[in-house]
Amino acid sequence: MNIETTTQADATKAVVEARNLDLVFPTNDGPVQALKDVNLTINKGDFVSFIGPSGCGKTTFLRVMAALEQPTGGEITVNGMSPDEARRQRAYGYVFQASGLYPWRNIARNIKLPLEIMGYSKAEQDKRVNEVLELVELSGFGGKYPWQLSGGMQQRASIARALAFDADILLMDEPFGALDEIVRDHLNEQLLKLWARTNKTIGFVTHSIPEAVYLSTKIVVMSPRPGRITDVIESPLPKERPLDIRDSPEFIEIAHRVREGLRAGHSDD
Amino acid sequence: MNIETTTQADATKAVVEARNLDLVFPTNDGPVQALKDVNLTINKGDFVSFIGPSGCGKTTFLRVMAALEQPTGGEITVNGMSPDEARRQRAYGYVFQASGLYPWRNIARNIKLPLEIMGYSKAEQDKRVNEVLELVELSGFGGKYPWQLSGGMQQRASIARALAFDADILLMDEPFGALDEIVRDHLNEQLLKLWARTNKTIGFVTHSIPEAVYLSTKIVVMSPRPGRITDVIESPLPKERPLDIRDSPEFIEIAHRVREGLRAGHSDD
Amino acid sequence: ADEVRLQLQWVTQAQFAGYYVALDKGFYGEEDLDVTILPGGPDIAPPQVLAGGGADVMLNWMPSALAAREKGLPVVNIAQPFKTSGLMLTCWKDTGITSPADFKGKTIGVWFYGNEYPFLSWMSKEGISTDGGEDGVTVLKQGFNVDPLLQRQADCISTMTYNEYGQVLDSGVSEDELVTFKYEDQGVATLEDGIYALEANLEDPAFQDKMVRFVRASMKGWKYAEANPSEAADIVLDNDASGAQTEAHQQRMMAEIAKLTAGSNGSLDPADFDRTVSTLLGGGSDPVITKVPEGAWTHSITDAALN
Amino acid sequence: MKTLIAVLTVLSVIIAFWYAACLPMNIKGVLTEAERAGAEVTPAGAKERRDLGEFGLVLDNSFAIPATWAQDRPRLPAPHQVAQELWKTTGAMVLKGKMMSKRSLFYHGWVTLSATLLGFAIGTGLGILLAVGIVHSRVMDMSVMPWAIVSQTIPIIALAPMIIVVLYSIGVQGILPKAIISAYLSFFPVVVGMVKGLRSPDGMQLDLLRTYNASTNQGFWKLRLPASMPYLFASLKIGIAASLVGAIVGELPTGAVAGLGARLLGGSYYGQTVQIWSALFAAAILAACLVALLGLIERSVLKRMGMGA
Amino acid sequence: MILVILAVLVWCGGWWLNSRLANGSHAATREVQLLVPVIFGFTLVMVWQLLVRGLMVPLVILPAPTDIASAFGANLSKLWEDFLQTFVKGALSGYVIGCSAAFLMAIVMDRSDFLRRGLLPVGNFVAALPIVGTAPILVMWFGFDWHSKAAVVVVMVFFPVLVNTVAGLRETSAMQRDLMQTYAASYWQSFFKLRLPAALPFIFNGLKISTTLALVGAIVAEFFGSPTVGMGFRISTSVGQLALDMVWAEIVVAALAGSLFYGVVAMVEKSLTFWHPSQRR
Ligand SMILES: Nc1ncnc2c1ncn2[C@@H]1O[C@H](COP(=O)(O)OP(=O)(O)OP(=O)(O)O)[C@@H](O)[C@H]1O
Ligand SMILES: Nc1ncnc2c1ncn2[C@@H]1O[C@H](COP(=O)(O)OP(=O)(O)OP(=O)(O)O)[C@@H](O)[C@H]1O
Ligand SMILES: Cc1ncc(C[n+]2csc(CCO)c2C)c(N)n1
Ligand SMILES: [Mg+2]
Ligand SMILES: [Mg+2]
Repeated sequence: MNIETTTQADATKAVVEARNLDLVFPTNDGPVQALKDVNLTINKGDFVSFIGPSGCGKTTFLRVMAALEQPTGGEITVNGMSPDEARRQRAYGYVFQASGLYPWRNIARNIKLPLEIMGYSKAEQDKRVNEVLELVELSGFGGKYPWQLSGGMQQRASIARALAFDADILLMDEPFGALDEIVRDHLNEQLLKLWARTNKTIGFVTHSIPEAVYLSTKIVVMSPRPGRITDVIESPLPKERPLDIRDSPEFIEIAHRVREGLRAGHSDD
Repeated sequence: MNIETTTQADATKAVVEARNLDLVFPTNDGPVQALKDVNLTINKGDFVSFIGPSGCGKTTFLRVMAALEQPTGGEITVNGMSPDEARRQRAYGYVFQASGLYPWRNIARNIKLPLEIMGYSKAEQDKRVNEVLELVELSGFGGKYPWQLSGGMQQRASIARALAFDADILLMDEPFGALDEIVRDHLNEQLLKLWARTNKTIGFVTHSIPEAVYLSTKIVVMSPRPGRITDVIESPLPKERPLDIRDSPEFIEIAHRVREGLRAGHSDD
Repeated sequence: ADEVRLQLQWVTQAQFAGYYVALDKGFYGEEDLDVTILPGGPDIAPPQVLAGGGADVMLNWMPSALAAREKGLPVVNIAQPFKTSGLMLTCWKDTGITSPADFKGKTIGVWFYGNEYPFLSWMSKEGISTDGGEDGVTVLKQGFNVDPLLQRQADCISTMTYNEYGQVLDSGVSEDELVTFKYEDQGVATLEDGIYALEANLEDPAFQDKMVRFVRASMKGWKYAEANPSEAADIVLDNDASGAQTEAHQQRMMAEIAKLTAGSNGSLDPADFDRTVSTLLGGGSDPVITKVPEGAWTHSITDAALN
Repeated sequence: MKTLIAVLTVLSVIIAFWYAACLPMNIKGVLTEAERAGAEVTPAGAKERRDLGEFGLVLDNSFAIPATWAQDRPRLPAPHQVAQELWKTTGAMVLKGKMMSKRSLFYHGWVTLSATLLGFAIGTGLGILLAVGIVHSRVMDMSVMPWAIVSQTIPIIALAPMIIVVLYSIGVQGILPKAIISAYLSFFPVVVGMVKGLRSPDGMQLDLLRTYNASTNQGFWKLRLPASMPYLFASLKIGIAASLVGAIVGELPTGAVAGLGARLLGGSYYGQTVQIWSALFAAAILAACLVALLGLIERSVLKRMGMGA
Repeated sequence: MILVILAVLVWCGGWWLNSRLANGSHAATREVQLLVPVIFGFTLVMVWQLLVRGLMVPLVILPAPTDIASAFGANLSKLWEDFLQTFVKGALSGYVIGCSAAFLMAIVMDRSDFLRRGLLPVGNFVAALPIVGTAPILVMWFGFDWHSKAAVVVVMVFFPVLVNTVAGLRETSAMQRDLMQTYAASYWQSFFKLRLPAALPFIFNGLKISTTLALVGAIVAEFFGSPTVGMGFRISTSVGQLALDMVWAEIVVAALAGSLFYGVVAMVEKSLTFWHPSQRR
């Protein structure tokens, strides 16, 4: 692999650099501007949350980062190279908005899927599957098929699938949308721990203001039509975050700022 | 219609009475106990929220009330009769977990569907469609087809559909799940107003603790495997509820009690 | 007028010229008959149509008619306008075949649908097995065209003097490239194109009378066609709804057909019947008829028709 | 546009391949004819050539190549021969004002088409009725469906003559027997598709109607039927093609008097390969037109129903 | 007349029994699900028998089931030979060749958007050709033995399998494909791990349709020339001899073989696509 570039990226610490990014979808009833003039730098080890009303381009931006969508203007580099090169170096773990498990594979084999593709050994595959199943509290469910699990369990399985291999960059699109508050809190904690341990760079889409504030080092507030970034909030919260940090005044202040940003976006409509 | 029974029910004010309700689903890998020994009384004009972890039987209980599911044990009466009789008297408006609009009907005709079935006159149909479209702020979208609307708008349309006819009992299964916080707050306010004005009885499933507390006169906390009621909290909040009531100490206290109840349910697992 | 429906055993062609002429020239009308001619084809078994009540009379080859009789459908030959058989085998000369003995080891196309029995009877007379191999012939169920010969998938195929043989020549083959074996010459000929009706119907005097008039008019048609072959061919062509027939082909067919009907006044010669039956009974294993049929023909109609 | 270019490219490749295929397919016949006409052929004698490879013969006798595309009764007619025959029996007939003459494919096409349409109507009606029954009655579902499958394993061409005779014997004749055979072939896809379609509404959509206390009738008209439309059209397209095959099969045992089937069979009796091929193409074109027509209807119906995204 | 009335009674009785079974408490069990269609079929056969006897339908029009059964019993070895010739040699080999060819073609078309655009309309056009017409041509090309029958079957099954496979290979959701993208999976990796499994329900749709087509095609082709063995040969020659009991015995063989073939493919489908909503209960 391209070790040199990676090292260089590590040095500057800028993992993702977007400059004047535009993305226009051509559709039947005219073009839709999904992203307009987006500028953003994500550094190595950042936990970046994207928040904004439905249809503001959060998913689109995540997809551009993962080279699943081609920007129509501007520039974006990932680890100093184009997103597509980064993709081919298997830099990404992606959790989609819906769980997207393959119904013909049971949970364990769904998690093995990326491992098979990337050529891990059988023994290594089994080891990792067990590890991540434990992480998302699904030990014992490896043999079940997706439709035999509740929606929340499916979500967790798809998170496990993205964590099973060593991707530098984890992109998660509303991963906890279908879960109740308690499970959600628990998984939030787990995710923070994992992030602290592995120093991954994480891009995270959510509709929940407390979740965004609780998790992130950087909160990106977006507004729709055309999708653009209206505010980028650097979180002053420490890396260690017990759940009750959510009652601290800093937390409430950031949450307030995010809510104001969101409300402004809405009144634009 | 059976005016006598209705009057009698009005007198006692008990709209729904569940006694030792059991429900077991027979499945391939053995029976699943979805509801166990559920006792609950819902009075006329109550706003009852159901909250609990995924798979605890919230949907199932709502379905039992609407006679969509047959309990395997215990008793349940609605307006003093069996749920099925109540169904035949068209006592229910039901909002499903997903919007479930018919793709071949535009929004207005989707809302007309129950009105056609119940034999309302053409003029009456049009009048009511306009009323409810206004209520959910979709005026002007009547001619659009479901796939031309965003997910949130579809949800609102399906709520409008349930409000268009005069059902005594409104059952709503996570109606606001797919919406962002700002829109959700707005619809919560609208729903409260409607409820205050019409004195309907409402059963409401949610995953959000603040939402449950903000809306309800009665909060039912459930826990899974087997699904049963662990706590029923009567809300002391007044019927008039501005949004900022959510910062009041009573509110926070109830929310705390709900959270504790939920946590207890989870640790059961 | 009395209604008569006649089921042919093949598509409209000069093989049936007599009937079309009788219709076209009004001979049927003169006899106060309203005749409908129903064309046939490979998928039509005329006896079945008769059994189903779809027709009052049919044309048929005797092997097929006798088989139907044994199967419990009592059909009776009431007239036999065709005296001689037109069936033959046509072989490539360059295969070295000069006599039936040379068939050994060769591939031969045969029509089935009941037409295979004269062939089997012939082969058993010659002592040739029909199961293939060095000492036998390989039998193919031939479709109703001459491609197997032209494509050299078979060394010999079944042809009618009036139809398929002409098609072979039409495709550019000259007569001296071919060797032919007429069933008539081999002594295994069976009666072709007889007129048959159901026994039960014939018990009804009114039906009998109708048949008498029908046979009379038909024979008049046949004799007219023999005398005016070219006009007869044109009449046939006019009656062909499929638009597939060509003038030249029908003209030649009519000329050949005239040779086959020439010797008959319509009345069945019992000697021909006996020869047909003995040929069929000599067919080796699995014969189409197992015993000499009784009452399979009658002269009562022709006697009355031809006084 | 892109599709058009792609189709044209594929077509020209197919046609080029077709012309090329005429060489080995027809060479033996051409050589035999040439030899008869007195030409030098290597090797001489049809019998000698019988077991030789076609490609070798083409190479050794390259003078005969043009003739492989111009034979009277080729094993494989060249594309232009088929096109000429098609024109001769359609366009040219119209120009001569004999559109409905017996030698015009319009006449035969119409004969087949009328039986096809009647059979299709019967088959579709029956199919929909069966599907409605199967969806609403468990007994019908469990007992009829397996036998519907069995019915399709019966070779209809074997039954066709008997069906015709049996119908004959009860006094049904004319276009109807053909239409019944064509209906037999088209009802099955319609049943299968329609059962799938009528069952396509999910539990929630059905439950919604239950909460309204809608009657079975209302459920059918307001939910099941509209939901089944896309499935219905998909199977109608298969069904109409099957109907056409049925009508052609049904023509054979009615004396092959008229219709595209009669043309096919007539061509086959007299070794007129060009006629067979042109009748085949006419049938395929007819089927393609019918399917396209259904596609148009589908588009407009679905659009009016708001499903034409 | 009594027999006709009896037939009506048998029909009503069979229907009544089935209603009881299908709406009864054991309706979901395997036995009942097998029993109900069997009872239905049995009722049908009984009614047929009674009507044929009661109305005295002649043998040459429609034989009674008992006639067919005795013809069946008396000609077992003949029927078996015909079955081998037509089903095993003709239909089965043609089915295997046709389905594999269609499958490979589908992959080629899947890899090239250009070919797919160009070939699908042409394919749909060719699929509309009535095989009755291609059969004489193919017999002319491939000879009288089973090769030409297999060729007819190949032509018949090719397009249903092709069209279904192509549609199936495109059936994956955008998200499922995107997932493969993020793994930078190669074409064949995503083919075997994603698109093929996702396409299986469609492919089996085509394979199931083709089972019935294969047998019918092989039989029909024998009408246009054959050696002196085969189901189509026997049917057409027996019609000529008015041995309708034999014709029906062959039809019974065809129906049995066809249904069995269908059943086997449906069973393979069930075991490979157990995960698909239509197979779950
Ligand atoms: N493939 C596409 N073609 C056309 N328009 C698209 C496409 N994908 C997205 N869009 C449009 O681009 C805009 C941004 O969509 P995007 O999915 O990024 O929103 P989002 O912020 O993820 O919303 P949500 O919270 O609902 O997931 C929307 O207006 C959407 O309609
Ligand atoms: N039709 C069914 N057959 C078998 N089991 C079922 C069925 N419906 C629900 N269940 C089971 O019953 C239990 C309760 O399900 P229910 O849908 O009521 O949960 P819920 O509380 O609504 O969950 P969620 O928050 O995910 O909507 C679950 O364990 C579920 O798996
Ligand atoms: C069903 C049936 N088909 C063909 C023949 C034999 N046959 C009679 S006339 C004729 C046409 C000759 O050009 C042929 C082949 C038959 N007897 N029965
Ligand atoms: Mg999104
Ligand atoms: Mg639920």
